[in-house]
Amino acid sequence: MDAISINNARLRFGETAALDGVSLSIPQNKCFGIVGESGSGKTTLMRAILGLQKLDQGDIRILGNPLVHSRAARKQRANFIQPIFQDPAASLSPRSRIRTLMNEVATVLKEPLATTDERLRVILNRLGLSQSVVDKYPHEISGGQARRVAIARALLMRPSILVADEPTAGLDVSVQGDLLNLLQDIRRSEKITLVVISHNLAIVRLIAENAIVMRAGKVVEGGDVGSLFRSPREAYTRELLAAWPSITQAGPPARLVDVQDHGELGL
Amino acid sequence: MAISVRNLSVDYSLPHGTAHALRDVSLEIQKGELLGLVGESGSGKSTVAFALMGLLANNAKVISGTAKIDGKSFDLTKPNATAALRGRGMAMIFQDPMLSLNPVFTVGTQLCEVLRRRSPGSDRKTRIGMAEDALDKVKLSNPQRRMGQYPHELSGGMRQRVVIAMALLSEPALLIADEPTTALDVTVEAQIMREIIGLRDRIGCAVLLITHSLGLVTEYCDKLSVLYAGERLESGTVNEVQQQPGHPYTRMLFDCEVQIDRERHADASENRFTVIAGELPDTRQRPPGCIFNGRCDVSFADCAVVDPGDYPVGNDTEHSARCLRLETP
Amino acid sequence: MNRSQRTAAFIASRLASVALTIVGATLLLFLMVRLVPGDFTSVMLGPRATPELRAQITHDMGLDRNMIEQLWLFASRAATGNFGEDVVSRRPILDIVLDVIPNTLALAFSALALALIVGIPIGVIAALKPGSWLDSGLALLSISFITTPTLVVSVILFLIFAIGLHWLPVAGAGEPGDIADRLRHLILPSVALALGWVGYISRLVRAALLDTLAELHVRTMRAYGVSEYRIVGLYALKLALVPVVSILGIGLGDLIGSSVVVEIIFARSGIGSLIFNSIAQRNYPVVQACVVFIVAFYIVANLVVDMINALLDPRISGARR
Amino acid sequence: MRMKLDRRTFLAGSSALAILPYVSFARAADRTNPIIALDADIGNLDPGNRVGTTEGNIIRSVCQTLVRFEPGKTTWTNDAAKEIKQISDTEFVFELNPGQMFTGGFGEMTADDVKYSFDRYINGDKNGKKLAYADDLKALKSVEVTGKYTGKLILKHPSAALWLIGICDASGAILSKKAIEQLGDKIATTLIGSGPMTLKEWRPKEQFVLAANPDYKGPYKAHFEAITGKIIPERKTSFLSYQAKELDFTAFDADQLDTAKGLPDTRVIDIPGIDYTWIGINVQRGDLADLKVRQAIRWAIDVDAIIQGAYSGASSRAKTLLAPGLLGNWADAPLYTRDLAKAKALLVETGKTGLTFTFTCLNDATSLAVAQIAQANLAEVGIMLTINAMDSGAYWALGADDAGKDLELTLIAYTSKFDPSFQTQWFLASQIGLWNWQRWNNPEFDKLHQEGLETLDKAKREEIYIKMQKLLDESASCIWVTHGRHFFVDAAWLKPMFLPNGKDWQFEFFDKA
Amino acid sequence: MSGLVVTLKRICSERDGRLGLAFTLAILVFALVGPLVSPDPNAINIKARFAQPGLTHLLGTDNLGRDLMARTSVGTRYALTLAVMIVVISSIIGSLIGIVAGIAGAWIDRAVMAVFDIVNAFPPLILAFALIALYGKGSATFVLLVTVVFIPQFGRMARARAQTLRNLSFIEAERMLAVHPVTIVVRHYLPNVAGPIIVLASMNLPVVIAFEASLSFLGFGVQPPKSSLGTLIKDGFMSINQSWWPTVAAALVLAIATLGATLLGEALRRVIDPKTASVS
Repeated sequence: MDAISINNARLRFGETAALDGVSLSIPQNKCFGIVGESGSGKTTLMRAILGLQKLDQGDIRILGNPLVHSRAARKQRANFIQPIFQDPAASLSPRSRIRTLMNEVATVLKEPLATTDERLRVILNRLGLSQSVVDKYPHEISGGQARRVAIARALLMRPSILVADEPTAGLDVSVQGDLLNLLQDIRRSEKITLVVISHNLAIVRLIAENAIVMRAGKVVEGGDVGSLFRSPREAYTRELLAAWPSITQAGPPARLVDVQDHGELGL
Repeated sequence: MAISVRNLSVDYSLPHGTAHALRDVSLEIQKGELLGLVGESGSGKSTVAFALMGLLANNAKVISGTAKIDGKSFDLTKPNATAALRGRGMAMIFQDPMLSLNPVFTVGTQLCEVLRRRSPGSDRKTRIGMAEDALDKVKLSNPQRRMGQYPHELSGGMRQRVVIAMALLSEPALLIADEPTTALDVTVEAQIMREIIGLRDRIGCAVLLITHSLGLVTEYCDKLSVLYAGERLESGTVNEVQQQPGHPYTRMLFDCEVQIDRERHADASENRFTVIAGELPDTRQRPPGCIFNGRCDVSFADCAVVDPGDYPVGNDTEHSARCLRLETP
Repeated sequence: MNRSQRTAAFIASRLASVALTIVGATLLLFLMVRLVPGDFTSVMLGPRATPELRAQITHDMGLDRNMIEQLWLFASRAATGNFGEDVVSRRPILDIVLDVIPNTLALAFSALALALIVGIPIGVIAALKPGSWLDSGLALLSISFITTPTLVVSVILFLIFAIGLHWLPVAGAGEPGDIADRLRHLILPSVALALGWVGYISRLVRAALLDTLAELHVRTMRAYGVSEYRIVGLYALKLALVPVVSILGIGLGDLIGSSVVVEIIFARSGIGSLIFNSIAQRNYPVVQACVVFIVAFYIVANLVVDMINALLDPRISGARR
Repeated sequence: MRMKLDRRTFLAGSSALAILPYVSFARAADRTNPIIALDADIGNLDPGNRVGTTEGNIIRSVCQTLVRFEPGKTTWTNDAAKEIKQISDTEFVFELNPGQMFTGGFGEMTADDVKYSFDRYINGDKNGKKLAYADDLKALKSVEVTGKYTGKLILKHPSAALWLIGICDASGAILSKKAIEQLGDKIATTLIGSGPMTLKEWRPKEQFVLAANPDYKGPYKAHFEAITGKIIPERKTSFLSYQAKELDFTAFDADQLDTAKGLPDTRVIDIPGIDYTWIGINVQRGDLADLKVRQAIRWAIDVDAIIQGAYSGASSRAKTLLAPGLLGNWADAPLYTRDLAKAKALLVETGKTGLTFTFTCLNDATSLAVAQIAQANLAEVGIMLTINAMDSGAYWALGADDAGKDLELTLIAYTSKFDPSFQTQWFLASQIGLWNWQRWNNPEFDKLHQEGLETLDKAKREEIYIKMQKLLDESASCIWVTHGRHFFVDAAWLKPMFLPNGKDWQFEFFDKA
Repeated sequence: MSGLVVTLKRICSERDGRLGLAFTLAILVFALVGPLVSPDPNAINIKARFAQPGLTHLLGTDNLGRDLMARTSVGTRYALTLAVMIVVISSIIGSLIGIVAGIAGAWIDRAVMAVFDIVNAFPPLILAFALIALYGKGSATFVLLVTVVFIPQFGRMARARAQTLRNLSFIEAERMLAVHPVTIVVRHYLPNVAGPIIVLASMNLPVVIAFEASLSFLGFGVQPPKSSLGTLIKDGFMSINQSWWPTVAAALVLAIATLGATLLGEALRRVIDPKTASVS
């Protein structure tokens, strides 16, 4: 059984097709990458997977269960799949103490508060957070801590699938590694399926087993990252790879003379 | 003719004290040269650009610094010191193309506005012709039509081309590109970088490329300066710096860069990423010693007390770094 | 879609929502009056209520039919402008309303023009030197203008210019047909009505201009050496006018509302004083007709404001794809 | 409909009287035709369906009546009629002057037109609908046409009132049959007459212009070519307009008397009113049904304070229904000067405590002042009063049908006409549920009223009406407040003219001083 | 509570804020303490009508000889009470309706917005006095009906805010946790909508005070013998030739109240919500 399977997902926003017949399956206990430039539909796809966005057409199955937009279904789904938002710090309600946010999990799970507290202690420990963090408001802790708190909250639900949206966007290179290493650790220790959505090819190539490349709501190509990045079949994938600035390609700085140009991307 | 900035220091007054955002930063760019100014967020790299242009925020103050452009010297501590150069000697390309054009005026109007300044005598028709020509040069299709369009009708890449066309029309001696591709997709980024280089080659100006991406710098720049917490830690030609980083920070920065062709484990969860531990120092109260001390992996006792000078690295006279380890005993 | 198609679609969608609002407002107006407690005819006729007259009114107004039919009757009457005959004067209600509308429109529009002509420059001047003594002074002036109720302003102007100095006439709308006289009669009421809006618009222009001046495209203009005068007076001002124009739709409604007070103090005939007197006399059909006109005017004004804004800011029609 | 329905009671608040004495008037008026202020617009120009005094005044100057009030008097002389002869108690013959032409080409006035005009009061309008002022000619049984210019009026019973309040007044206006039939419903907004003046222009809510009628054949030619009437609902505004020389004549409120007296080139006219304002008590309602409670209230309310506080002391206090000068004035009526002890004693007799009543009045300043004084007065004897102030529309609808049962204390102001029967009719039992808000029912009073109507002898009538007022007094259902007073200012060059009630203006007699 | 102290401190840190606070406090003291130290505002004394300001009557007396100082302070208290009630009720109801519209389905949203549009299509003053004329006077009706006029503003603001919040990741995170919708509204929407609503409410306070004054002036506000600033101005004008100070005093109090509330509201806006559009 796949962790997530999507069949012919379609969604239009006015005149634009955000998703144009996307089908894919994400195997369990692996890391799956979704790569694409802005407007490719990758974020819409993520929101559809999370149940935050209804599709016009097509179906999504999470661990074999069809994704239904009822409150009961969402409640059940919360136990399987949790998101890590682009700016995890922003996913903490700004006017609630972190403890309140964590306690909400106990309410949802109908679990005794003590049990949740105990589990939280373990998780905080593992994420390298001090226990005192729970008495603070989100704006009182650092960005790095907030990212971890958000992840801890997701983990408290014991999900088997984590969906991370652009986890490194806006981070400096010196700190992005920290988050990526953390995701890698969780993935291994919790045996979870990790879905990473990113425009950063280099990162996806390293942390994912399988990946797809999206463009204009369609899947351009997909498969095992090794072959996908080594020998892409599609011109677009090749173009993406070629455009990736790389410190190892440093040669004499380019001159205009033979600059090849594709013109602007169309409207 | 070289363009140089000497001893630039800028303070920001903040609610809880004064941040010394830039301290004694000096840069030198030759005509036709592309200098990459690299730094992470909070390093002060954009402040350099705005201090040069005289467009700093109201709470900022230039403490010291002179600029030499086209043989003329400008005292940057004076307000509007470089006002005369804006749109003539200096041009700038901004980070967010979505916001850097006025949404309620057509592209043509805004391009022609630049020409009012650059060639005051010209009539409307000439200006329109020149503007269309510039749009053509930055490879925007159908320039006549573009002139009548509003910014929101264009994609981000196209808008950035419009701003580049503005820079082209103003024929500057120094072009400052402040993170010009950060908001753009990688494929567009490559095109925009080529346009910037094309512009430099056309008018032979010096280019100051401000970016956080080492990839961009190594791929497109001649020279490189590394900025960290308001101080220039290293500078030199791209090749020299990459091959022989003089400062541990530079080296670690290169290490953190995730490369597209890096070797990977078959089990993806085995792949690890490099991190520079620790956090940026507080620039309101600069600690003594090396500014990078505390995050450095090769520091020694003196690093905490001695403020290192700018020492040459290797044999290249242009290559220098501020690290005590380079101090020749 | 190209630009003109988008604009057309924008206008069409606005018209659709306007139609909906008009229908809803009509319904509300109908219910509002119809749900008045007590026997409608005796409340309306008051001392003139004889059984015959009452029966007549009941029939004329369709009160003997069921609610749906009544609503339809009212809506169709409102749509065709046939509001029936006033039971007091036996004149067509439409005539009664049309008689006074030009006066109120002249008042509202002259007040609006005044508010714009004076308010915008004050706002621009204040925004040019934020934090200066000039700015503070203008700010205090503007806020005082805004917070002084129209009725106080009216009376003060009245006392000073009509009574004290004899510069301007005291009452009425002027000699019919004599434009100069009509204008003289218009000055005080429109100044009284406009003053609050002068303050309001200047504050709005200042705030919008400061917001705009902080935007990045202004930085672009500065970086390319465009003079500060052109930036403020042309590039930023056009953008800053968008919120100002948006507010004008509401402003016109407010002006019509405040015209009640002004028209009464300056003894002008107008829709404000008509509606006020009709309410006092419980002449609901006239009240209804007035409100239908006011609402229609208000909605059309807002529509026009939207159109102007779409012209000012191409994003408004373009963004709603 | 006899009440002043459209009196703009609201005060817009606008007056600089404090600074006025120091104001010098720059512009001198050089008008030859007067501009005057009216506080109410024309409502309905059909004489039988007119709304307020404005129309009445216009109608009397534009139309001819058989006989016309003399300038400033309640006596009359012939106008349209060349001669009127009484042939019995209930029969009169008349002969019209020949050649009296209706304006607008509607031809010469004939006896047919007289019959047609009066029949409308008897039979209703073209749809048979009763005219609002039908009762003005109630005593008229029929009109017979005996020739082109001659006819006969046949009365139901002898009536003094018919002439005073009917034939002479606006209700007696002779209209053109042809015009009415042709105009249809437009007669509400178009006035075709043959009188001294014509309604030359009417801009609703703004102004009207009365012009001299060059074709008028009667004895009372208008003195001015034109009189412009500006509609200014608020008295304070019109007074200020007058001071700014924008007007030549206007009524003003008592509290500005001192200012008015100080104005240059101005005459102040001061006419004691004949109207009557009283506090009515519903004799059928709860504790108020107890005569002693009503008497206690009458002793407790300080009418003199009301005159001072609400009427600026400018009006004099009324003791009874009919004003001094009117036929039937009861000069010896008792004056109830406030006596708290008597009031309290009466209340103790009733054994009632904790009485609370509502006091219903219009929401104009004067009424509210009266209400608040009464409230304070009654509080001192332990009666709580709740004030219920209303707009004119809602207020005048209060007495209708069963709604009137809930009224308790009301402040009412009615206008008077020159015949006492007009005043007494509102206190009849038949008016309960209409205009008798006291709901006082006294068969003897009703009988006397009918008697008064049919009696012609002055002395006898005098006796009858005083008797009626005594009955009213015994009922303690009315606390008389004032007969009102009218103040006018007019430019020295202008001489206005009104009937002795100060309300009925005679535009046709306005003249240069 | 510390949040309030911080807010106050920051308001005091700027000149306009201090001025606004001072004016507002002065008015509050006048309204709260004035009635306690002055004579019965409804005591009639015809003999002392139109008394000059003096030691017995600081502001003189009116046409019925009532103490104007007492009436003005009671009137101020009354005007403030009404205005605060109207603002509080309309902001609470408006916020709840707005939040529901902002997060419920498109149809509910459209319906609510259509109703708001319809109410807004009537000029507020005219709508208010038409409603009051039709449905009667009295404080309770007054508050209720004027509330109706002001609800849409708050509703719109709350809706816009809720719509923004709805797409913010912390709300989506709550939804992903399947937290109960009521909990989400109460714990996460409300506190985040409150800021701009409080600002709007404080900016609207002077508007409502002036609104009440206009309605009272037109005769549609408080009923005698109660006084409010509007009726005081009106009554003052009625007898302005006898005494001008009652009008001036009431107008001055009204102007200070609205000016103070406006300055304070703007300062509060700058403190709480620097990005909200300026004057309201």
